Amino acid sequence: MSWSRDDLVRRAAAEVRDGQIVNLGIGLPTEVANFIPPGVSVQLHSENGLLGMGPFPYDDEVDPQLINAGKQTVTALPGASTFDSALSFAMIRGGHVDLAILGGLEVACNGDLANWTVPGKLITGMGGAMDLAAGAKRVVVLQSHVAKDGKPKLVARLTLPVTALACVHRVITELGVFDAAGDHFVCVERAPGVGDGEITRGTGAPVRFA
Amino acid sequence: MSWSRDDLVRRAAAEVRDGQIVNLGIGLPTEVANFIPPGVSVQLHSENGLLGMGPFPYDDEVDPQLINAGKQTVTALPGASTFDSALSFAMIRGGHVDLAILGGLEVACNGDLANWTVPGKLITGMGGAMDLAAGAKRVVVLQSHVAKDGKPKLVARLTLPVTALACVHRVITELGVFDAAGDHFVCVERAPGVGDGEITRGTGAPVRFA
Amino acid sequence: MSGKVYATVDDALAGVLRDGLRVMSGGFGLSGNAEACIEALARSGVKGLTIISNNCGNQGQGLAVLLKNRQVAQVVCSFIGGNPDLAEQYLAGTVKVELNPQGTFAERIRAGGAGIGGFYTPTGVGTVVAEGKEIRELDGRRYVLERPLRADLAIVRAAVGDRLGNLRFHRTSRNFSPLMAMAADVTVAEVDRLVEPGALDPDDVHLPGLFVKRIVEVRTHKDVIEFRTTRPRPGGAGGAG
Amino acid sequence: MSGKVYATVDDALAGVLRDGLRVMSGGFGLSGNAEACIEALARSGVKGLTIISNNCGNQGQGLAVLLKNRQVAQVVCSFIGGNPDLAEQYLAGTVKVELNPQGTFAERIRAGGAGIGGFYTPTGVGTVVAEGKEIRELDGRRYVLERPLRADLAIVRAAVGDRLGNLRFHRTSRNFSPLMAMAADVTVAEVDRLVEPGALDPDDVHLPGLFVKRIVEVRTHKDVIEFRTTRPRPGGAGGAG
Repeated sequence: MSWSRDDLVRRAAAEVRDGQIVNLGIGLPTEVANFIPPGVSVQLHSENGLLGMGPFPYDDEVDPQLINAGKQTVTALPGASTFDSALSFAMIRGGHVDLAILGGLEVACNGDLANWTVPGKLITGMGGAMDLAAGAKRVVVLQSHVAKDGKPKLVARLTLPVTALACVHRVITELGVFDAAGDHFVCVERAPGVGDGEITRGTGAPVRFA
Repeated sequence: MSWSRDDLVRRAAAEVRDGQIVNLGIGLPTEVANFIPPGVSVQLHSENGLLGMGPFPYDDEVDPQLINAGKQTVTALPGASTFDSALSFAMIRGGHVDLAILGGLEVACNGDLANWTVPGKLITGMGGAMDLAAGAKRVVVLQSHVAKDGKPKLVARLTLPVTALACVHRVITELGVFDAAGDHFVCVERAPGVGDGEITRGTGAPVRFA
Repeated sequence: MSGKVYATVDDALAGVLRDGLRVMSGGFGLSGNAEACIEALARSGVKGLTIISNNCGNQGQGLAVLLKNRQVAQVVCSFIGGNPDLAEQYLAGTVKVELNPQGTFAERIRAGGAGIGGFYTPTGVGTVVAEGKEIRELDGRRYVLERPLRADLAIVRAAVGDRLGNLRFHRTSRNFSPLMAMAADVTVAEVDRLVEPGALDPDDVHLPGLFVKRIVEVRTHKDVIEFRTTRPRPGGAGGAG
Repeated sequence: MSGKVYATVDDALAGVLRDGLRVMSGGFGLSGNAEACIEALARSGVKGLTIISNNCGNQGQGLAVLLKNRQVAQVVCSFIGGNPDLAEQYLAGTVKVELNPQGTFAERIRAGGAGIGGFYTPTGVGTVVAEGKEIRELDGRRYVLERPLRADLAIVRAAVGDRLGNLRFHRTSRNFSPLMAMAADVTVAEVDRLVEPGALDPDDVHLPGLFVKRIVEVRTHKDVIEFRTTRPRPGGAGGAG
């Protein structure tokens, strides 16, 4: 039985270490904030210029000029700081963000990531994705194991346009947790009841089981 | 009769235009601040991170953490701002400082400036001199016309180590005001009673008289 | 000193606007926009603009109004999702779009204002962004050479400004605005509140006044929220049962 | 969260100090120095240090104490005037000195902290600074390629800091400190006043806390003034007759 959406997000939250600076990508990764284990204290970085991002505001606290990178209204926790975009991306590019949890379209076993565009679909732009992928100290990708048409999304070599090369450390899918290990993935954890065969069949690159 | 030290500084102060951002080099140029004509309002930039520098403080106002680039205690005028050194030199390098008035050792008629070191003498370092010379929109140099041994300091080609190339617009000496004009200087103003011959003899490059 | 303060945004933009202008506009989506300046640009009817802005408006609002009016020839940005006007004109080939990674976008603007001729960034190596650009290995890592961005005009919004142009921004509205103010020949700041010099402590200034050429007080803004996300107040008087 | 706050500078520097360390030190001359950290470095006796600092002390004080103690092997700086200890050891060949234009020095440190592999600056073209470096013409102007500076340790002083490392500097004491804090593996901040998170408004933070790994409150400083320049108070009670 593979992991549910919430299981997936909860498993991703277990990647977060106490004291880290963490950037959560737009979409599913944003929800990781809700599952960070008690006792683990992190500071959330939002690349539009906020460190120490808090939860969504109460209705009477909404500030149109206090938003996250997904343009949702948020709050600033005690100890937060605001800054311009050059400094925000200096943090990312300079390796000061300990962990980025990002969505993915394809991850190759050498750590290459594709998550910003699909040829033929309407282009939206990379936003901060390339900087985060190339700059964060550790990159964890949350994605489904295979595409809707059954095509593997963990692959030997990317077929989609690159976001950044050799940047992904770990991929979490509904089937388990996979580390990029060069010419293969290492499956370091399985969702309950998921067998080797299911994983191997759904993966477009060699998988070793830890 | 050539200009006195005060005449020289007063003449330099006449270079300053209303509304300008002005950086005054260490030493004689610093004194220009005392001679800025009434009605001319400028903001003084100090490269250690202050815009809107005011006069020396009253005795009971001295703040050890409010100094100019010469490490003298100063004040901040209403409307002043403080910033880090990267932004301070972004201002200089980016052409946001309208006028720099600097001391000189040698100026060539093509605008090359030497003002940071003399071979054989104890080296002190260039500090902000190279950035100011290369970056300010207009560079005016204050210096004596000839060295103590009578050697010209306005020359056809520098003999001393370069601070920046083709950066000086104007040189003010005790004999007059000289614009760097490529293969010659143009004398645009003379101190009272100073004749062509005195200037020509003391200058190591062709001089035209405007 | 000849003042920087203008009575209206139209006055502040007078003599600057022309067809083909390169305009930097601060803000992130619709948040922290120089709304009155954008409206004045729309009113002016100038055409063939290059807009340098992270999103070029969104949801038909903000800078997207200039797109609707067919005043824009080119957009330099990092993200165009949620901007149907831009998508449509981009697909139709009537507007050129140059996409930049957001950090590269910010750093290029900073370089433009700071007199840096180019810089090497690891972002974009191996991607479409690096195509046609120099790739260089430095100390064992590969970098792309990126070049500065400059503009004729920058329009930025700040929470407070003084008569000398010193600005202070509110929360995440700072984003690209200080960088853009450095990188344009003329920067017009639209401030919620105009104060006298000295009202801002020197250590409280976010953007020193020398980067701002013109300033105008605009007291009200629409402050459109793209995604109004809230949480219930636990056990609050008005909370759901 | 495991805390960043240490009781003493010796605690804060424990486990970091070793011979051959590369140390960035904020301050301009003797102003705005992390005085207690410098004293702790002196006490520790570590040798062969590379000091990256605009002046490396002055007038026998500040970082010059490390020079006196023969703890320094190399200095990377922009200005060494007024520093007889440095001049003497430089001429004797016992300390290497690498001079940088001050703006290039600042920008190299920023690049080190910002993940920039190198940048092109017009400063230094045609000078001794450019010797052995790439010169490149870009859009008709000549530039020198300069490379980032990084360090093992940065020591900075700030006026206020909170327990998360957020810092606020006083007046011109900011100078290189925020840049150095970004460019070192470990940054120790010595703050006049330590406050709780939330005491500093997010918009009032000069240096976000993620750049500071360790923080220690040091309430008193010598604050040596190199040139105490004053003017008489006109007609003041204590004014000269």
